[in-house]
Amino acid sequence: MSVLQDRRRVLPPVDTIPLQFKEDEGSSGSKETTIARTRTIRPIFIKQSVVANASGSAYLEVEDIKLQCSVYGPKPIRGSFTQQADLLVEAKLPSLGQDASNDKSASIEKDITSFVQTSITPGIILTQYPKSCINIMITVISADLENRNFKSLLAAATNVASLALVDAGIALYDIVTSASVLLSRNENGESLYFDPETPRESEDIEGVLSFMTGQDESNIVGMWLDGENITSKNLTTLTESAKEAACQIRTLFNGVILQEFHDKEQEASNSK
Amino acid sequence: MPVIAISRPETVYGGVSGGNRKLKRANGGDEEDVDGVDELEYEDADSGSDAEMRDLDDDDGDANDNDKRSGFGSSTKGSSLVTPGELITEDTMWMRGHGTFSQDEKTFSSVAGTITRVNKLLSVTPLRGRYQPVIGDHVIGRITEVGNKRWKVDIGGNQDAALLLGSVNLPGGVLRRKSESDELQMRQFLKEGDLLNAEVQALFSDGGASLHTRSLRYGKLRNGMLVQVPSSLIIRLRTQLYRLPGGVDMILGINGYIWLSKSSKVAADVSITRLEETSGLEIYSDTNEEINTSTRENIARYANCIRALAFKEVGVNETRLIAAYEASLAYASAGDLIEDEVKAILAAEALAADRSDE
Amino acid sequence: MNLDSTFLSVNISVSPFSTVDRKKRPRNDRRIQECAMSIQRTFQEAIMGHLHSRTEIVISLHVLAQDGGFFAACINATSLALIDAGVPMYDYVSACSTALYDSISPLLDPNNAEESDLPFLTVATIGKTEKVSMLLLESKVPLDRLESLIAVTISGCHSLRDQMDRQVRKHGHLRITKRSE
Amino acid sequence: MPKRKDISLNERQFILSLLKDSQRLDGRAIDQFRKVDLKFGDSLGHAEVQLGKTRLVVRVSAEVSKPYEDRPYEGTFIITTDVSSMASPLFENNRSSDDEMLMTRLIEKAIRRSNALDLESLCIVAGKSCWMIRADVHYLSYDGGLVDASCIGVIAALMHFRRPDTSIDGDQTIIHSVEERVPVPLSILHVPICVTFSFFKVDEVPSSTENPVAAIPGSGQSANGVPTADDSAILVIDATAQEEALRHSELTITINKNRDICQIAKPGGYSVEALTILECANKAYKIATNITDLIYRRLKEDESKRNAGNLVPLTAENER
Amino acid sequence: MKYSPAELSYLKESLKASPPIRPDARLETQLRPIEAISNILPTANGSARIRASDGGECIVGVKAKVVPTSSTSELINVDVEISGLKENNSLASTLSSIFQSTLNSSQSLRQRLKLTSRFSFKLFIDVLVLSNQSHPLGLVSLTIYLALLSTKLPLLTSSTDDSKAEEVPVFHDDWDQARPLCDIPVTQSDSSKKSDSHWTPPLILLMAVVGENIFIDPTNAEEQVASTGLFISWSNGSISAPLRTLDIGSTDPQGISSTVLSKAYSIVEQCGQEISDSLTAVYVQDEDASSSDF
Repeated sequence: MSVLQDRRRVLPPVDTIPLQFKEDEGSSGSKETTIARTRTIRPIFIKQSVVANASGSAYLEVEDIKLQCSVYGPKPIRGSFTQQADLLVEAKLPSLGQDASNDKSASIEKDITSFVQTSITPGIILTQYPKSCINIMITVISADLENRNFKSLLAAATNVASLALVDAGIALYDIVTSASVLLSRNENGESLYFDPETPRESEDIEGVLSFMTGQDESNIVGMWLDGENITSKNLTTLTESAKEAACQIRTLFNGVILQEFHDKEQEASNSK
Repeated sequence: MPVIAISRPETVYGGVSGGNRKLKRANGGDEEDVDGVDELEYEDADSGSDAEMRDLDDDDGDANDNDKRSGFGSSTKGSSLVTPGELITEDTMWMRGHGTFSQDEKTFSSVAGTITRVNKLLSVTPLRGRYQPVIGDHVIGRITEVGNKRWKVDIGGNQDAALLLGSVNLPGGVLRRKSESDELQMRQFLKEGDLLNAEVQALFSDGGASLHTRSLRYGKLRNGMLVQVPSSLIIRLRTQLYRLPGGVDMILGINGYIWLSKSSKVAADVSITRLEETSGLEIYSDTNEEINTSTRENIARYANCIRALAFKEVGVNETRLIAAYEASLAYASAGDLIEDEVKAILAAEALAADRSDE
Repeated sequence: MNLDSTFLSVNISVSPFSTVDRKKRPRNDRRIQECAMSIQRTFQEAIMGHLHSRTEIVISLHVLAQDGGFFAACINATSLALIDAGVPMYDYVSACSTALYDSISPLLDPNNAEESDLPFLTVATIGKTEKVSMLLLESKVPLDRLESLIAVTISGCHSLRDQMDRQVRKHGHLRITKRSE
Repeated sequence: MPKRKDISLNERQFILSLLKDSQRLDGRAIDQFRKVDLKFGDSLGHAEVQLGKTRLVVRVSAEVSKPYEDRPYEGTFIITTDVSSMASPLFENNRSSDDEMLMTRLIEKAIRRSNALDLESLCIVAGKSCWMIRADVHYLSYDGGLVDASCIGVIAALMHFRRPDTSIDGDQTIIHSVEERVPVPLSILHVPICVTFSFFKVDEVPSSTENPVAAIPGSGQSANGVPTADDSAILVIDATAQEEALRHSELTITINKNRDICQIAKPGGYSVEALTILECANKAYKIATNITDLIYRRLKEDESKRNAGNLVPLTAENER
Repeated sequence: MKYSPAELSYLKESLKASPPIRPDARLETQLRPIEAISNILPTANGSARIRASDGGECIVGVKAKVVPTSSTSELINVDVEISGLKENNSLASTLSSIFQSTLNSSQSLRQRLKLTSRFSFKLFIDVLVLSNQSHPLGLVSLTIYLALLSTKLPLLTSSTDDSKAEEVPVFHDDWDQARPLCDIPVTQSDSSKKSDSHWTPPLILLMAVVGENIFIDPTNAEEQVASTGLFISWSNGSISAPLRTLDIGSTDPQGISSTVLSKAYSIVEQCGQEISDSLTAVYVQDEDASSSDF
């Protein structure tokens, strides 16, 4: 074939440009809410077991961020023997066709994949599943990548993956929870925000950290900080507050998981 | 001590293909180096590359080349260098070995290397190449695949060697028949990634080799670490097992894989009669013994000494290694041994010691 | 796959910064693929593949800067790399290109500007024979000029073979002296 | 040029020993090109080529498109070669092997790169619109010589094709239908013809009459492929599928009637004397002349057939 | 490469010890020696090649192109190719994205690339990893650093103010008039004389965490026994974005404690300046060498 071209369809003229809609004004969230809220996280909606044919799945919603994650496996792999399970994380952004820069969304997908993978791997007892693989698919149903904080999306993605793993009944050392924080620095001094909505300003430091909060020591399993001139003190402040936020999320999750478990048990006994 | 040592390259990318600018850049003005790399070294390399450039400039597009062939006649002497396509001899008395081919009853070289003659066998040993197994070689290998009644073992050759289930000692004694249950639990004995030392038992016509570990000297390796050097740096000797000062044992695999480990209590050679008593399942254990800090430090130091010898392409043997080790003790931190100039000093010390030994 | 002989696989990657204008080439660019395949077929004949059956030799070529003679340089580099790797070969494979200026005069080893304006041909020979292992001509040349073009190119190949041999020897002697110090 | 087909040892030896005696299975001389059968279809730009058992159809079409940014004054021209298992089970659908890639490149170099089609004549409005000419080659049956046959097919189809006429009215381009205005032939600058030569090693060919050439003394090494001084390869023109599977190297020369070599490709393989290549070029020229004449003859026949029913012949439009 | 369980446990114990013993006896803060050269590509605005002692090798070419500022949000494009791996494999794209976002977030670099009110330079940084034994992040970072140091941009001769009349920028013909992209300190380790406009490229250092110990420039074996990989960026004399954990192929990934994190912080603080000074010295030397040629 000399050129790759779709010959089954009638193609539009070569110089076609896609339709562009007028910006819907006033839709983006106002910044005031961020300022009002400091050391608390935004309300989260969680639901487990949303995909019937996956081994486990979860849905998570925080304002405009809507994520769904399904876990497939452990299932056997073909080929050579492995001592422990292979973990494969894949993230998918909504492809609404309006995004001209495909490269960019691919690189964002890679960023999510790599952060979630690093974060959740230490939590899974991989050695229990030799010669098998676990696939984790994260679907970003909605997220504003331009005007909202990317670190908060990363945290949400890690959390939804953790919940899906629990739902799949895969052996875990601990449930990994992730939280984003923002340290705002200006002439008035420093102030800290949990779960920020908007991206950092030039002087700020933002970050997302994943923890296995059930363990006392060595509990940081994932980290991504951005910002310039980060002092050692900043680092300590960020890690400690992120841990606090992660603990909040963990408490929330425990409740949800237990509730879900009770519901299922109830259902099982009712059907008998 | 510097956090990072940076040197500048000695040679540059392909003389034939590159533009001049590239060459000049890299060759010009090496008067001072970043962190005191041996001055002499540099000048040597430099003048070499300069000459290289002149050659290229002079000869560009010049098809006249008869002057070259005259050098070929001299190739019959000593350890002279031959290159592919070069006529070695027109004499038909020679048997043609590795690295040669014949055409019209003449013998030509097929590799760049040195001529070796053993009786009537004429062969050319390449300057570089992968390990070529020979029957009886004591080698170290790594399992790459567990297959049907055999393991595939990487020994640094062109092909992975085969280790048959029938060629290993299994728990319960050496002369026992291999049963089907053995076949099913092959991965319990040796699995992918495991290191073992073995002997080359047979060679196949396609260049492959088969190994055996039917002696207590052979088997799975534990309590230490592996260092790899080109196989051309290892000389075949009566024994390849050494006990080095500092509580370190070394197995010098002919294939260039060198195993450094804590000295074992048992002597390296065990009589064959005691075999059965000692060959329990623990010979396939993955657990290391207790190893103290000083032994670990010595192992790392020896590893660096071996790398230093390899860096200068000095053949590795016991005398040289011990000499290099002793010279290295002048550096309190063994971490200093990774710098190029220290490596050169160690290699020189090792050679000097070896010469005085003779 | 032929199990009686070594299987050569050739990969060429052209760096985006190799040309004056940055240009990222897809790895499956057909011109590059054709070049890789011609190299593979040329060397399959030059190496003594029957000595290493059931094996594969992977050749990776990275083009860092281009100023004419792309194909020829790839072949010469491959030759040197195979010799350095100690792969048995019948002889050096050397390649060279010649452009035709003014429809009359052959111009050995044209640079980028010359290649883009003039027809040129690339030839590879194994050793110093008049036999052509690889020949590539992609632009119009009068039939009657072909002979002189090929002749000049072959002599260029022979000269390159000697230059490469000199470098291999120099390098070899350096290594031998290093070893026997 | 599909991937190597397995040929039994007996068959192989038989074919090779015949070649050594300058004979071929189909009774041709070793330097004889097969008879080219060229037909044109009912529609313009439809050509069918048969070369022995090799058969293919070429269909040329035109549509209005946008020129490439770096070449605003030129039209575009693409050739697609669609080798499917219809031609031979040796080809896999939708997966192009190395050989097929080489073949595509060759056809492309022979016709597109040699400027057989005048691209500037395809420009309608500089930088805005131009004609895109597309030649689709479909292979019906394979018995060697795909490149040679495709090249004949593509060039003949291009010469046969007529594109709709256009005119410019202000900033509007009008494409006239066939009924409205007589369609225009493409401007063909020259007629490139490919001839493929196959080479066979002499030392591998057992002779049927004499004992093998220059016995190589039994050294440990097999003498495979050693370039000996005095052997010269057996040269075969227009190989069949079987011969293609057995050959040791090939050489494709593209040449036109003006003695211009458009392209030579010898992608490695067994080495051949430089003089042999020159000899091949001269042979290729003779063959190309004959084939070019044939194409012109067939075109003329087709034209007179088409014009037979017409009241007004189109000659005035065509001769330029 | 796969290691045997016995090797891995030997290694892990050695690295967990206090003080740790690395397989090549290096200090925790010691990098392996490298061989570096800048300005090796005649067709690029800046370039460098670094060879690591384990055979790893990386070549970087930097090319600049004039673009209208409005046409693109990212003025720096990083493209990584790793020999032997497929195009767009995850390692290469992870590396591209790390360097691209790090460099694009630097305001002073963007400022430097600005030509006129309408036009800027866009930098194309093409990274070619010829071979790598261990994770190539550190090696690539060192090479990009050196290549950016050696990058020169042609001198603008047309007016810088084109807000009124659109005008395509015109440049000086003489390459000797080109201005360097980065500020090169006249003497090394003269970091005290920094001004606000001073800018050197960021340096990203990769570390492996084993137990409570941190190892800079980990070898392949060390990566396999690590709890996790960690990288920290050093830019203009201070720790900057990004600080991230990274999967470096550990066989047994684990979490790390905040003590380890601050230890990593202080290690980079300790040796960041020294590494960037050493590389600057290489560039200065290459520069002297090439100028003495003419």
